[in-house]
Amino acid sequence: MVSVKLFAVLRERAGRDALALDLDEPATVGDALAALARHDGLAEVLARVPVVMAVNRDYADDDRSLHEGDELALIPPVSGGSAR
Amino acid sequence: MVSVKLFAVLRERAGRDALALDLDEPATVGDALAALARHDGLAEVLARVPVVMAVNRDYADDDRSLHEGDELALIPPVSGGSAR
Amino acid sequence: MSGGSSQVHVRVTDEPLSLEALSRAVGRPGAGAIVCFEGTTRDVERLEYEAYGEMARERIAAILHSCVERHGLEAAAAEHRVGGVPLGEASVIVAVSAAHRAEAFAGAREAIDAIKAQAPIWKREVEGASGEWVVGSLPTRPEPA
Amino acid sequence: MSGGSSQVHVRVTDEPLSLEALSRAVGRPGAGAIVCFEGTTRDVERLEYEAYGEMARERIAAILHSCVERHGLEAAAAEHRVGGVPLGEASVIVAVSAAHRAEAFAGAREAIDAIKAQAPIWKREVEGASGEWVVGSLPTRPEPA
Repeated sequence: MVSVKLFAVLRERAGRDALALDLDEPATVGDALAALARHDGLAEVLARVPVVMAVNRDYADDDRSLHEGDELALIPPVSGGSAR
Repeated sequence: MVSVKLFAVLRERAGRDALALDLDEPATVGDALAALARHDGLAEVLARVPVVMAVNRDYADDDRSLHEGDELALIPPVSGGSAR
Repeated sequence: MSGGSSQVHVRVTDEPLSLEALSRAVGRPGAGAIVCFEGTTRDVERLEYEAYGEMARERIAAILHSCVERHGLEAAAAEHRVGGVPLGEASVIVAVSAAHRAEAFAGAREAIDAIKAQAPIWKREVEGASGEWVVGSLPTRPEPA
Repeated sequence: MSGGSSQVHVRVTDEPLSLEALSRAVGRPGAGAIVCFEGTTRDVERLEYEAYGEMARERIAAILHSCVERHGLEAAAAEHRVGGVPLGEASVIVAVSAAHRAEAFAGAREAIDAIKAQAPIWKREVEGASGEWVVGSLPTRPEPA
């Protein structure tokens, strides 16, 4: 069981700022993303909004393997700063 | 008789911040520069330091003609700002 | 140029940002040039920023260290505001110092470009009671060191 | 973009310069980006600046108007200090605002480059009792309009 942080439009659509995920070990980032895409609260928004996953506060590739205690977060397109 | 403003190294060497110049009319910037190069207080420094003349607060070419009441200044190499 | 952490300052805060403080933070005896960038709310009543705070801080610090290294900066600092930022106020400020202005301009530009591309920060345009998330781009990865 | 004089602020003064004040002077509802440049005394006890004040003001104003026009800036401001400027303090500050950061960076860079090349201002490095005029370059003419 891992917890995945949610932000911005994802947080709003899911109605919460984190989500618990059940994964078979050994699991990868790609497995986690696939499970999230089937999740009731996120399926609809993830069909529209592209995301990347951060593991321990670094952007991670799909083949990155997950370990007990990793900090996972789902990152939608960023729009920080100003002066678009 | 026209007055020429002096700045920085020119002002220091001449020991004053302006200098009166007698010119035959009609005179040009080039005539004024030639007269200044022969001036006791400036001849030595003008042999070393290149200058341009400003007329009415604009940089002027040698063939620019001078008129009564023009504001003349001798501009040595500039070094304003910081972070050379 | 040691790359030591005293060359880099980062903060993510819900308080108004101070340009003067950030400029002072990068002042050094060998710095002849300081370039500051402020991103300000324009043309809308207010913007609301949300950040993945811990990750934003780490990413921004990594970006500033890389800019110090690549451009030979004396120091670099960045602060990003979260929460509501009214029209005319700054949501992000970057300040960098260098011996000469060419490096300072290049370093500041690279820093803000990378922060906007990589930092996990989102914004929403708010007019009256309605808000809209600004569609951005997926974050780019930092270049391999 | 009208090129009106309210878009441009210039001052030559013997008082310390304020970064915050210059940034505020270029704040506009349509400005999403402000870039400031500070030139500071480095590696020497103090610099002493002398200006042909009236001409420096006119030249700097013409430069800022040209930058506003060429880069579509919202506003541009510059102040130059004269007299003694101690280590770490600013002798010149340029601030420009624009809708987006590309124009703001380009406008600020062009403004400081032109001010340094064209403004009739001289400086002397002072250590203790001895001073030395810094050898510069003959001023370049502004490009024909």
